[in-house]
Amino acid sequence: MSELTLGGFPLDLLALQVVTGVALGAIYVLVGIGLSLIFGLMNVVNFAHGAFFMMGAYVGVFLYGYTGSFWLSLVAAPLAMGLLGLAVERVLVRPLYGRGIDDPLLLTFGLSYVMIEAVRIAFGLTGLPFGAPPELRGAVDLGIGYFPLYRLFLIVFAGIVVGALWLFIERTSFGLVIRAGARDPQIVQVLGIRISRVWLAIFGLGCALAGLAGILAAPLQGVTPEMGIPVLAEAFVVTVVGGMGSLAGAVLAGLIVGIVVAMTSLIAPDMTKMAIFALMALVLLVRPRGLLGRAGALG
Amino acid sequence: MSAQTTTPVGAAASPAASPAARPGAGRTGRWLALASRHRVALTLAFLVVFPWIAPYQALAANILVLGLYALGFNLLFGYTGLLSFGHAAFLGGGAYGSGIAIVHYGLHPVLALVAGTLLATLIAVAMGALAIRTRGIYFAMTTLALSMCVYYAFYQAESFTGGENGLRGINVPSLSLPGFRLDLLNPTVKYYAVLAVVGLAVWLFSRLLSSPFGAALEAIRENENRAQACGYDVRRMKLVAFVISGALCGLAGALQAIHLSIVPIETMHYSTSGQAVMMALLGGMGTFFGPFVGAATFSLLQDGLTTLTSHWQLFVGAIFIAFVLFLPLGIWGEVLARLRRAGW
Amino acid sequence: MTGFDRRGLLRGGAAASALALAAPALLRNAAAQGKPIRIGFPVPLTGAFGAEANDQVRAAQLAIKAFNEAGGFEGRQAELLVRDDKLNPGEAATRTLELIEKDQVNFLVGGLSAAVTLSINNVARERGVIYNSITQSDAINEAKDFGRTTFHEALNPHMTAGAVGRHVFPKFGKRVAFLSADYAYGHEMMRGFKRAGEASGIQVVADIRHPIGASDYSAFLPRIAALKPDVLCLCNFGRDQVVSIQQATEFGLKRTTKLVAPVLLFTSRKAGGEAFDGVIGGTSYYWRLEDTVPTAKAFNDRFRAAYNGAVPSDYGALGYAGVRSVLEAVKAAKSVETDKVVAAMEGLKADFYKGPQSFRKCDHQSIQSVLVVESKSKDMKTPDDVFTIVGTEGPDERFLRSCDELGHKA
Amino acid sequence: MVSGIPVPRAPVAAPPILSAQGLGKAFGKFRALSGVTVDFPEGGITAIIGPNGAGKSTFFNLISGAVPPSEGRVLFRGRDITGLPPHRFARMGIAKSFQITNVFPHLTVRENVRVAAQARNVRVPLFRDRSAFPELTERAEALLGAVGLGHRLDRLARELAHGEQRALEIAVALAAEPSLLLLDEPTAGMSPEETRAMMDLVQRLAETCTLILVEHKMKLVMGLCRRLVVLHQGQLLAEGTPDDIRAHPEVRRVYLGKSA
Repeated sequence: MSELTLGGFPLDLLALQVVTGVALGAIYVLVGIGLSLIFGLMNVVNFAHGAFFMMGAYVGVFLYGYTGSFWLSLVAAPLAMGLLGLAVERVLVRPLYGRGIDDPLLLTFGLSYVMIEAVRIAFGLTGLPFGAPPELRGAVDLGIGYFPLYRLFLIVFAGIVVGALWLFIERTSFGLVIRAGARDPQIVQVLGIRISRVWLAIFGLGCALAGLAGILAAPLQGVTPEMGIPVLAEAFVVTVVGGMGSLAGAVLAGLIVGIVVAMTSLIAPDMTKMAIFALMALVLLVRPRGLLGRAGALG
Repeated sequence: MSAQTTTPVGAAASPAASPAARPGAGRTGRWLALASRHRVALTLAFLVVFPWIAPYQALAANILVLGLYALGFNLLFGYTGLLSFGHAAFLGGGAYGSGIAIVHYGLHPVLALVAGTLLATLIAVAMGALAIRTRGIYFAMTTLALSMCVYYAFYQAESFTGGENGLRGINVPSLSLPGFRLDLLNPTVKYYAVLAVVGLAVWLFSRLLSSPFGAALEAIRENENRAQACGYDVRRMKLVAFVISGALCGLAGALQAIHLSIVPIETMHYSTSGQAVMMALLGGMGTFFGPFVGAATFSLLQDGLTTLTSHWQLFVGAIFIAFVLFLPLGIWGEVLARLRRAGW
Repeated sequence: MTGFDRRGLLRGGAAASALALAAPALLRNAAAQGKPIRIGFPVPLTGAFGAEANDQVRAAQLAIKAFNEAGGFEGRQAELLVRDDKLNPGEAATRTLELIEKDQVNFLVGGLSAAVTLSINNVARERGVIYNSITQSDAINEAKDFGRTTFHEALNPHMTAGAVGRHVFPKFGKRVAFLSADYAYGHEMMRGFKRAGEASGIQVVADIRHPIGASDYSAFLPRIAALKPDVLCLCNFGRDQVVSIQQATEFGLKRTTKLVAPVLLFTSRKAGGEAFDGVIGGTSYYWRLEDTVPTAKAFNDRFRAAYNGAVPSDYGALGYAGVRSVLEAVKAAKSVETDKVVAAMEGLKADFYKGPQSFRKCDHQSIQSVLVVESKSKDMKTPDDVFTIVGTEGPDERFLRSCDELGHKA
Repeated sequence: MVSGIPVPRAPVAAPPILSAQGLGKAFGKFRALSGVTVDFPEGGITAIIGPNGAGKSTFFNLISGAVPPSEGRVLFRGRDITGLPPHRFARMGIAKSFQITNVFPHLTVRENVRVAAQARNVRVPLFRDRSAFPELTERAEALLGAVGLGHRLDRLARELAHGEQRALEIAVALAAEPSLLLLDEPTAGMSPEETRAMMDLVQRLAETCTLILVEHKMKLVMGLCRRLVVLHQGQLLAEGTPDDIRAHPEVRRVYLGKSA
């Protein structure tokens, strides 16, 4: 342990705490991006996002039980949730286009009930135990202290996913449509693109990301039918703090929220949960559209 | 509506874009006009007989209180067009205010109701002053965040609020008023005592809606920019509506505290705010009687399904989905629309 | 239309309320003889503790069945009215009102979280209905919430944490860290440990509170890991316990530190899996008690027979005992009247399923043994064989908080 | 101030009711309007014209208080009103009609105007009935009669035809009893008959209050208005009487030259 301290805490510990925060943030980022994309582009408040997260985790854990391959689960969970997302958009959400913002909100709220209960019926009330796969177990010495290998993997993997997503949005023609849509939805119309297809794809992509975040979070806490409920609230905070529809905003906000949680846990643990909401209130009052939000998408 | 061509879900991000926000849609026939004129009397008439229809009186009283909660919420959501996710802070503020007044200060229950309403009003003034600067979904999120800050503040103030364990001991076995005494352990008497207060609130609410202020709120809901261009100080009026809405929800909370004799910390959680949204939408937002229909449906549905199956949430969820898809005006909104079409 | 005016409405209302006032009295008269003895049973069938609650219901039904098969009481059969409190105190209060006002139950048993049990107790106490709580929290035993109709069948955090502490500290070391859920129940468990630790002279190296319901503990763990304590007491419950143990394992704490929990639930262990290996905790009941206690064997066998060979969980056993205590008291009192049953419960000396137990007079806390168990995932006889009983602390009033401490005047 | 182009200044008889002084607006890097200084005389109609993208709507939004300027000031009867909230504009007697139809869609036609008339009464009592103010309803009905909607009182605003909605919007604007009425392309999207009816209405309105209107179709306003203000590429190109403008060489080049 080093001799240096800050506010009574050794610097090593503070540094380790930041790494912890980034690992926490990695999950927030992945959940937040999906919610933010759906929100920013479609103006749909997806209250079932937490349920997609939870179901993704269950699908992954279930498959792991059969195949024993975490990597396969890592592919299958987002794929399954993406497909489910496509179906949900096509069948349930699409009829609501042109109605108020509260209709999809209520619908996805109802959907989250159905999804959670379906999982309870299929997998029981208690939840399933799940730990990190053998190849990612153990702790690594970072020089400032030991840190679980799995959480390091989480940071790297989330970084790769975000990078791939960024390339997809910045470098592909579909990404161009997304960017245009986030800035001004009418432009997309002018470009002569079937906007309904874009929305379908966005909803699927968002749900797939939620599912991916779910299976990535499973080794940290096991899985239960209720695991998505607190995540939904946190994802909302990330979305709002970052600015709806902004990829960079979600990444920035996810990391900020993660680090804020880690730091308050160290300094004033009883304020940890309040800190998230206080942060959100503060950001909204200073920058009503979030840190990187733009005027435009929402009236 | 040009909403279809911009974002899928109304670019206005306000309930005005939704067809449900149309209390006055269609021309009103003679009977509906008459009913509308006597809406307070008709609402109260229903509530007077309600405990004889409800499965049990405690649930009836719950529905009464939740109806008032949804009514207060509806002033902001249905009539002003502001979607708040922070109304639990007012319900909880009213509940804790009256509960603390009784448990810690031994106040008379009637004074405790006033204290609870006042506390909720104060919270509404503070939250409103901050939140009213934002619009649309950001307003919803700001109110949510602020209400959660209130939640944690009450959570931490354990010596006053009981923290996680909730506030207990709000026992009001009887109510002495000048001239008579009510036995509140008798569920029927308790129901009608609560109804007396709710009735008063419903009457005030109706007066408010018919006032020029009510007209101005509707104008703001319909078209905020136009209302502003007409000379309405929209921000101030929104704030006033926010505070009145908070006060009504606070009164509901104060009644709930006395009815249940406890205040759970969950009262202030944002899921309770979500409940207000659900009840208002189920019943029919922007309709006078809708909140009570919504509260009754919400509670009866849960109560009934719970006794049938432990997987009641599956059915509640599915029913919500069906409502959104097929009954977007809410139950009461749909009833009114049909009667209107039939020329009533 | 003006004919149908306010006056008419008022008259109707008055008539209606007169009828309503008379109705409960009429019902009560009819209810007196030959009607079943009704026990209201509010438990969280849905919500995070649904599995535990379902087990409670199954075990409680067993107690009812046994009572009825033995002829009931003066020809009156017992009946269990199960209600889902959804782990929500408001719902619990409403359901309790329903059970008392509409269903006219004679007794109440149930509750799982501290807030819910306090809520049920508050409603029942005001209406003079006996309530036998089966939660792990004993907040209702404190003078502020206690009523003469309040009983607590389960262990309390002070007893379990104390028993575990007395077992663990001498064995594993004196440098102790605490990670506690920041609410009354968590604080109480921590006090139980600390008091037990005073005797062994423990040194508290960290005392960290986490918010209840936290889904991640990683932010608390590096600090604890850096201190390398001998023992880490996790003063939390249910899901919090599962996740914090899993993540403490992930952060490698087990290499240097013994993990200890005041209450180690059968269901939590099953949900937590291997991560629980080596964790020591307390419990009121574990089915392997049948190896040494005959009444436990009898109870398990009845349970197995009724439910396809399943064994009862700790919570299930409490559901059984809670109902059984009330019904035994009815038999002893030869009455269902509240006062007589209260007196009978106070005098009850029983061995239902785990050895002797009785209620303390001042606060109606059940005095019974505490088991200290260690979690395992190897050498299991059956998939349900998840613990080893490493110690037992017999029923002794010394291990309870004193009546004085709880605010009861002698 | 005005970037180098000589502007022929017509003599202004009365003191101006509204003055723009060096008004400009930038959206990020894009300057939609810069350095526009112009006075609007009391009475009659002044039209703001210019080709597409000239900055007419931006200018309209700045002088009507809908959008705060990035630079410059707006004076109403000599008083600086720059940056005041929109409702203060209305209370001072400045009413406006938007380019996009902007009424209260789910209120009846009568209620649309009644609620606008009510806004003049700054205090809005909380617990008195609307019916306690019959004069507001009378005024609403009179105004609706004047704009030709007397037969539509109980319809919902959204059920009206496009032209009728524009007329309703003008009645809503007039309900505030303005001394200055700002109209943004009042005939946009109208059929020839609707356009004619609207221009008749505009002419009648000019007898009671000062009108400033933005118009894309120059021919429509030439015969109608007393003065014209021409914007081009975000700057003031010319101002003066219709004759002055017709004779202005720059205007002929950039505007008439193209459209004629």
